[in-house]
Amino acid sequence: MNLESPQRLQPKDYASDQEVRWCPGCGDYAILKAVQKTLADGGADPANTVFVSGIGCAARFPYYLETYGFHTIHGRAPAFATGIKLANPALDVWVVGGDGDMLSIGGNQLMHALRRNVDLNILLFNNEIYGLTKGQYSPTSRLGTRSPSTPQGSVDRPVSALAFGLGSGARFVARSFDTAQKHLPEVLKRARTFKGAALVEILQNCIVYNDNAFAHITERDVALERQLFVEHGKPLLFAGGRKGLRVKPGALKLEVVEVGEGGPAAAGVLNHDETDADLAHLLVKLEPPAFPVAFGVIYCDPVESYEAAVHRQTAEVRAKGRAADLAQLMRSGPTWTVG
Amino acid sequence: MNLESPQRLQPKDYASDQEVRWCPGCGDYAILKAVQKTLADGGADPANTVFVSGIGCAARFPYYLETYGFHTIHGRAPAFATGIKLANPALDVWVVGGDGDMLSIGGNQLMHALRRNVDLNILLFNNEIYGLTKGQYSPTSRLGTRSPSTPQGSVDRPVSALAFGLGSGARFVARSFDTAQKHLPEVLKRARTFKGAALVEILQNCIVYNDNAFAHITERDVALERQLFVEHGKPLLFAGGRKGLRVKPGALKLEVVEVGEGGPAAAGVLNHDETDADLAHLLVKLEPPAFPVAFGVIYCDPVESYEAAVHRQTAEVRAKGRAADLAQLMRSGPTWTVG
Amino acid sequence: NETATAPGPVPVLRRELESAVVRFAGDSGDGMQLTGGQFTLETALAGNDLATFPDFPAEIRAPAGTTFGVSAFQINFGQRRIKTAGDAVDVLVAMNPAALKVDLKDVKPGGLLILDTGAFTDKNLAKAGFATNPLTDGSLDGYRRLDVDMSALTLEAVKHTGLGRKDALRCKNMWALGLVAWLFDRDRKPTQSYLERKFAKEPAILAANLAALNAGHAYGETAELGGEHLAFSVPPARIEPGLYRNITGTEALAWGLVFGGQLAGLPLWFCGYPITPASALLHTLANLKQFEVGTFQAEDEIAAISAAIGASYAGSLGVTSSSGPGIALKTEAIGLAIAAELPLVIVNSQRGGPSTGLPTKTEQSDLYQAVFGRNADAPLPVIASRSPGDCFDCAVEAVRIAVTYMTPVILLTDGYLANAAEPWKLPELSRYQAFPVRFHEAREGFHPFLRNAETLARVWAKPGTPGLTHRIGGLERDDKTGNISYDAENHHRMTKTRAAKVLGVADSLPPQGVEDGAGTGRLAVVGWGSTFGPISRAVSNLRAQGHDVSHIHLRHIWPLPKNLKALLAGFERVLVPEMNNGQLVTLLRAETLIDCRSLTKIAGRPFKIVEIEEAALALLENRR
Amino acid sequence: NETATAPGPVPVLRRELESAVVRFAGDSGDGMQLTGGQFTLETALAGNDLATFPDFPAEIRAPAGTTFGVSAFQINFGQRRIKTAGDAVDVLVAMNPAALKVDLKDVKPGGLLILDTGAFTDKNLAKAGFATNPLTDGSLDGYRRLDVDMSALTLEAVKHTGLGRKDALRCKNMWALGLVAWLFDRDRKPTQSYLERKFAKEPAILAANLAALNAGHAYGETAELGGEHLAFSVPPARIEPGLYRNITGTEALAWGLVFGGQLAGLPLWFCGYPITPASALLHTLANLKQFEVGTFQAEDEIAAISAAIGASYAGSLGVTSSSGPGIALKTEAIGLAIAAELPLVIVNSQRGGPSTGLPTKTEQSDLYQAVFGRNADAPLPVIASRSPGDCFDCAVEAVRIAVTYMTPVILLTDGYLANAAEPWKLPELSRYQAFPVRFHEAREGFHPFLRNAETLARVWAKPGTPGLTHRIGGLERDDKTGNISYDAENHHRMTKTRAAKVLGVADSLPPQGVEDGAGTGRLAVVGWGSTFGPISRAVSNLRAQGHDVSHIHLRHIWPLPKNLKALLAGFERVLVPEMNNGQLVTLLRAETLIDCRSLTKIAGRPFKIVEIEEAALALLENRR
Ligand SMILES: Cc1ncc(C[n+]2csc(CCOP(=O)(O)OP(=O)(O)O)c2C)c(N)n1
Ligand SMILES: Cc1ncc(C[n+]2csc(CCOP(=O)(O)OP(=O)(O)O)c2C)c(N)n1
Ligand code: SF4
Ligand code: SF4
Ligand SMILES: [Mg+2]
Ligand SMILES: [Mg+2]
Repeated sequence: MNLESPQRLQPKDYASDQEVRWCPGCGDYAILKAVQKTLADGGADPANTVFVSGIGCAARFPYYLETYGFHTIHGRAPAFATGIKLANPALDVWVVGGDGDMLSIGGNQLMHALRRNVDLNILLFNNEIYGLTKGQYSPTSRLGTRSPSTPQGSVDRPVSALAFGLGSGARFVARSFDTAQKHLPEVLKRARTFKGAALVEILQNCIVYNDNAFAHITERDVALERQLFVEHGKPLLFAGGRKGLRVKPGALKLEVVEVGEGGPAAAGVLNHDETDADLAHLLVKLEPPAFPVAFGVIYCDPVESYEAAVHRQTAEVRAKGRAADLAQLMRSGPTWTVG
Repeated sequence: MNLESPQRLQPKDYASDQEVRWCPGCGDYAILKAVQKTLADGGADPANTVFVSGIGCAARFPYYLETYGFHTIHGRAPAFATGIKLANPALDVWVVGGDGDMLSIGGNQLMHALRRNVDLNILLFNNEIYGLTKGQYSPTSRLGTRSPSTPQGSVDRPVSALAFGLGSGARFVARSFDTAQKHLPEVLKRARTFKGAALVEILQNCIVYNDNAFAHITERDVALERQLFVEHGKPLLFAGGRKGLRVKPGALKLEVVEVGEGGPAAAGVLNHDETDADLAHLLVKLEPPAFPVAFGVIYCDPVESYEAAVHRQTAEVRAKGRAADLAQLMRSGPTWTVG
Repeated sequence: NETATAPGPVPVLRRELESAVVRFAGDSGDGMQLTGGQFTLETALAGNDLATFPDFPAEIRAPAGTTFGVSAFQINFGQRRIKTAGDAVDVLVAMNPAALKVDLKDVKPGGLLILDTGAFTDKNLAKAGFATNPLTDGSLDGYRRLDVDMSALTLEAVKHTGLGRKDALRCKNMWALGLVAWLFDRDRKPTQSYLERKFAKEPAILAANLAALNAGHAYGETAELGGEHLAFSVPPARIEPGLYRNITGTEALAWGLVFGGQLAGLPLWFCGYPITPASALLHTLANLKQFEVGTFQAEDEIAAISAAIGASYAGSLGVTSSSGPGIALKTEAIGLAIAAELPLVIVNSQRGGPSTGLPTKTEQSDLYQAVFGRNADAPLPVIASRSPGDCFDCAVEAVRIAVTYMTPVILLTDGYLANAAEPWKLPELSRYQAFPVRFHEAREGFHPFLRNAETLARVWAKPGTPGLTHRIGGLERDDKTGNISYDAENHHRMTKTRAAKVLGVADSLPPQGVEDGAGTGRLAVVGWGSTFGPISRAVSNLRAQGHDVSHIHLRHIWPLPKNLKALLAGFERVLVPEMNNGQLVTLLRAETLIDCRSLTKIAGRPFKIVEIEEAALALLENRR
Repeated sequence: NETATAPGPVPVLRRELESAVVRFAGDSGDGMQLTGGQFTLETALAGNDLATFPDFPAEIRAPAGTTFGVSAFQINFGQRRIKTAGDAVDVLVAMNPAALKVDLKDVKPGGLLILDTGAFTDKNLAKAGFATNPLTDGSLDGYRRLDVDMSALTLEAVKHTGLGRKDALRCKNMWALGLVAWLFDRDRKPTQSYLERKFAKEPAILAANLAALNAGHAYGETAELGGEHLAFSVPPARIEPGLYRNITGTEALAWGLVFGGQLAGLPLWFCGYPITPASALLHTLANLKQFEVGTFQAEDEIAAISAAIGASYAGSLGVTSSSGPGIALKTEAIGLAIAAELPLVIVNSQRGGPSTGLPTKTEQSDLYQAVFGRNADAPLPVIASRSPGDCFDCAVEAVRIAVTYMTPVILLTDGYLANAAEPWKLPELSRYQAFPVRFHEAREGFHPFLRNAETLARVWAKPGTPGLTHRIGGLERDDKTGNISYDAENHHRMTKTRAAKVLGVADSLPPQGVEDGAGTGRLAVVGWGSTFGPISRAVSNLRAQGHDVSHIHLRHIWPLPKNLKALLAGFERVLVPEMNNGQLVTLLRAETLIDCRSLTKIAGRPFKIVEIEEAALALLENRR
């Protein structure tokens, strides 16, 4: 179906006519739904929306959306997207890939897209495994992961997607998970409206090769204790408001505190400041059991985006008025006439 | 010259017979000297020492040392070194490269060597420029850098080598500079003895394409105010002890404080704890004019190195005693006899 | 509660066949690969020669019932030599409508369809894209049919185990296997023991699978399967005596590499990055740590080959592996291995392209890439294996060349070889000649580019050797000192030397022989790689019909065997069938100036025998 | 204080030469490239035809006085057509012993050496590796010599400007230029105006440079340079009338790409990663932002080509550029551009290899890589430019093919072409035929793989177009719908279509012509790329001697011109000289089955004319 106009569309209007080919029960379905909702909520014009992906289960994403889509090669989607955005800054460009695509083979492309702050919405589906190639461990797999390539368990420590993002100079990092059907579209909306490279880590369940990898965080019975939803300006509370995070006195660290009668402020609970890179550093690496996992927009501190700066600079050059006359350019410098 | 035995050698004994071909005045000469001193001080056996490099001016390094050396391809030295170390963990393996080699094309290889914690001494010569290819801006060049490829000035923000290192999961990061002929060998010694991936950023002057890039830090007249030498357990002092860093009250930040009569402790000056990753995050990004630049071993928190874990695991498998008998393996599972 | 498991002939009328082709097809979740594998084993133990072709869907686990989720396994077996998995199917077992939809086109007219009617629900018919029900709309009239509600019968058979419906239904494949085993008079013992091993810790599941297997078999025995549903017998083939096992190309390759390392006296470091269909080699080797084998899953293909080269530099044998797109990424580093003259084995499991192409389908289209695909004058030896079992010897050969000539070697296999299994006569390992590596240790006059006068291989001095410290790299080196050299004449000499060294590999090869047919004649069919089976069968068919045709099959793609030009010159016509758009043919034409003709098939599947026969006849009759 | 700057003939006896070869050689810091460039300009303005060859050291700024730090610039100029920078040197200007050491071997017997004796200190002699002083040991006896202490004379000449010794000495090159200008009766005006522009803001340095230039010239006029040091005159050549300028291959390429974009009506996005000798193109284009040109310095070659493809996908013309090792890294992405059928221009400035090889030396050894160097059946058009000026037309042609056929195109240049300059007649831009791109906009029956029946190009529908949302990628696509397809027959068809599309480019080409000589005959010398000059001169020399030889030069490497086979068949023998180990020759043999013979030179430098003459004579005389 090709859509007529950007008038109010429903989530389902963003679905392409292609059959979705993920395994039944894969977390990718839920993410697809959340993205369709985000597009509909944002009134996205399909004609001006482009999904770019690398290779992997996650990277099949563009086929299922009735927008422009480019399924490229393994690990390089951020670079393709950079070219697209440079060529046409008016497009709303999304990048989708798995933990292998973005952090194994594609770490360099991701780093540089973040560092340059190209205006892209980058969705990293982290299932801590290579799905498409049938279950090898990935750079986000936990120590000791048994997989076809590590039958005795992996011996290398995982990288944290968001710590890597911050280390690379990202100006926007956020986290959500596949089944968070209210939270995820909210986060995606923030990413979409952020003018710059927005890195969103989405914890995603691979039901076939790494089932329940995040059950200890997302299961209903532990959710309250293990999930911290951050919001700019609001106190860092979890466990239904019973607990919060505060600065460990005299140290550069966070600690969990019980919120008593006096409320969060009295307990010294910190307010979330999404523009604070130092706080973001601490938040992205919180982990159970000692801490909850932080979800939401953890860091957001806009600066001029790359393609905007490039086009601004070009406009400045053109404004200075060197004529775009090739014949004249050829005649500049020494010439001579024969005959 | 091929060296006989690992008996006490002098720095000059580690010099190969090849003419050094850097530009006169290049900071690389000083680093070469410091490395030779480090090897001599550590009594390094040339036969068991390997220098691996990518491509660039910095990457010419191995040619000038009378050790084993492998000048590989652009950006991939950490991966070659990983293979070398896996194959022979007894070797002392060094990796040398420039900011382009390690952070532009080679960002992914660097990230993964750090994340895996392969026992390598990684020296990143940061001159904030591509020297060998004649002066294009690099991923560490400052915003606005004019270069042949950015005649109007660069518009993308640089990445910080050490922030990237920490974000990648490095367990050892340190910083020094080319002309610091006392400090640099000390830092290199620590890197050499660290069992794991040690990332050392060395600020290096490219006299031809980016002269004085670090003058605002290294020049004698500003040195005291702009250089903070950190030492584990010692207070974070600079400006000849007149100033120090302390935790900004109630915040997760550092601030400069004047050290008064009462000494550092009274002024609340923090002691350096090189095992504190959070402190390291704050230290690596300190910058003039508000702060001095941190030098020394900023972070060091050892865990089992990758190749050690791999070989341990292999030993475990072998200890379990599956026979290394190929003929027998072939006969395992269903077989049948014909004729 | 079952007595039919007792061995011995079943008193039933069986039609004897020379060979038969059976395909099991169903949902990815239906366990067709396992079913096929077990039937293969039973068939091998029954003494038949055989060949198989597994055909996976590209999706991991596509939604049930869809055509793109169909997984199939084909086996051709017989009392004669079997060369391919078979052009057309005699018996198709279709576990659902989608399988029928996808696979019917390959069934011979009059072939037997075994259909699980229980799966032919309206929903499944719609998912498979049937407008009307093929069971009733007459569209299957040209076939023999055995319609049986396997789903229901399986549920019935396993009821006593107390399994839930979902788990119970998962035994359907064993029911089908039991039936087909009865049809061809196969012994179910190997499958029973397999199940006992596999489900040792899950007694209920074990019981259910066994019950389904036996029920399917009993159904054959007791149901009214006379008349057109006659059962078959396929007596044992006459094959070379020896101890046999089934082997996939991946296993043979892994073992060959391990053995190659042993013959060279070197530890093996395998460094790879997963990619279909190459990953299986990484998985296999990762389980062989009891040997002098290490595996390293790198962050990408570039790191993988770099680490492998690093391992070789340090004195191990570096091996890396990938498929086309991944090999492309390794290109730059291969150039370094050529320049630094380090041994390295690069395995390419070819798949359909260009780009991501058809990742799960086979193709042999990376010959250009292997022979020519590098910047600069950068020759290296290329060999290709022809069958799953041949991967063993090719791996050994690749290692031999790599360490003898200090060079990277590309070994071409493909998706078909990687996954397909064939009966393999176990080699006598002690018969292989060792080629132990001697690391250089003499200090006298040492430099790293000293060469063996005969092989032109440079010396291999590994780090850790006292007194031999030296530097190598990708910059051109002086041939007299090993130091960097920008000298013009030296570069010319070094380029010629590198080329001569690789060409010199041909000196160590036996002359190219003829697989079948005379050494001269009217037509030579020249193949390489996994086209071996169909070419071999096509040529023997044509020869049986009295045609003057010979089959020549190359293992060595570069350098070519020294006698090849003369050999081909002895034929009036030369046909080169390839599963690509004509690549070896280009090389042969350039090297021999003989008007070799190309036959191409770029369909992600092996040639059919008739396709080669037809092309050969056309040339014989001068129709092209 | 100098009057000799006045133009007009100097009253001196000058020997008229048909052509002359001058080489300026000195330390990297001596400014030899600038000196050579200025002399080139003076010579062009004097009406000579000319060709140049800059030869940089691999080191940025090697320690002064070392042989590996020598930087040289050679110019061949004459009153006849000049095709190469010259086999042997008539006049060598050596600014120090290292330059003499490196370059003497190329000087003709009896040639003139102009030596700065001031630089022949013991220290410099030792650095250059001279055991004895060549000025006095008789080793230069076979040459004419002009020994002059340029260092001292320069210091003397610029004394009045008050410059320090170091800065003053940096004017030595201008002194040398002044002298050589006098020697060949060149007008110094262009250099004077150049200096005035360059040092407009540094009056002392300007004055010093002018003074040195004039002093060198005056030295020629006044010193005792009669007798054997006779001055020369080289009268203007007869060249095609028109407006001329000097141009390097890099400039021509940059302008050609900009112009190609204009003819296509597309903005250009150039995405590259620096590498010698390709970086200069990035630098040049980065300064052309006033045109519809953007440049992006990516983090590596993979990102560079990926971004370029992304730009093409978005409706711009993506261009990327590198040298061999970098092109290797782009291989995988090139496959995607082929599969997705997007336009893209890939420029390869070839350099010596394999691996890092000889980065600053020229070679044409990436033809295999360009034509064959990808996984799978992945053909693309390949063209090569023959001379600096020809880069302009080749760039336009590459853009035309890319957008007309929706395909990546590889344009081969090399280190020599990138850096060398030649006089270039400015093209009449209005004479070029435009090939404006029409983006697809019709919704009716749209899918992204609809094809133009004639060119087989698919439609180009760019993001932002309402109603044409669609998905493309590297997986095989159905030729009827553009959706992913794993269908066997479809893949075969698509592979054939992709190949046919690329072969179809040949339909748009004029028949291959003959540069020089008859269309049939005894010997054809077939070249490509920058061997044009030496082959052209060698063939015309041989023809002048009465030999039946023709010169054929290919711009289109793939597909080959349709008449090429017939054309070559008209010659008894075919010789293919290449600056590689024989690559085009392989392609020609495979495609034509003609016994083309290879002449190789892999020395990082262009062929000498005599080398080609000798090989041609050997074939003519049936000696090989
Ligand atoms: C160059 C290249 N190397 C390797 C592959 C094989 N490959 C495809 S996807 C993938 C990783 C998939 O993992 P991830 O990115 O985490 O995605 P998921 O499937 O888990 O969603 C790999 C290794 C490839 N397609 N191309
Ligand atoms: C694959 C490849 N791409 C590009 C190059 C060209 N190249 C060589 S070194 C270099 C960057 C040098 O910068 P850096 O790493 O900072 O080292 P420096 O010269 O500054 O010490 C580049 C782009 C190359 N040799 N190989
Ligand atoms: S393999 Fe895992 S990630 Fe891939 S589609 Fe299946 S469940 Fe999802
Ligand atoms: S270019 Fe710069 S980094 Fe390279 S050798 Fe010269 S001064 Fe050093
Ligand atoms: Mg994943
Ligand atoms: Mg640098």
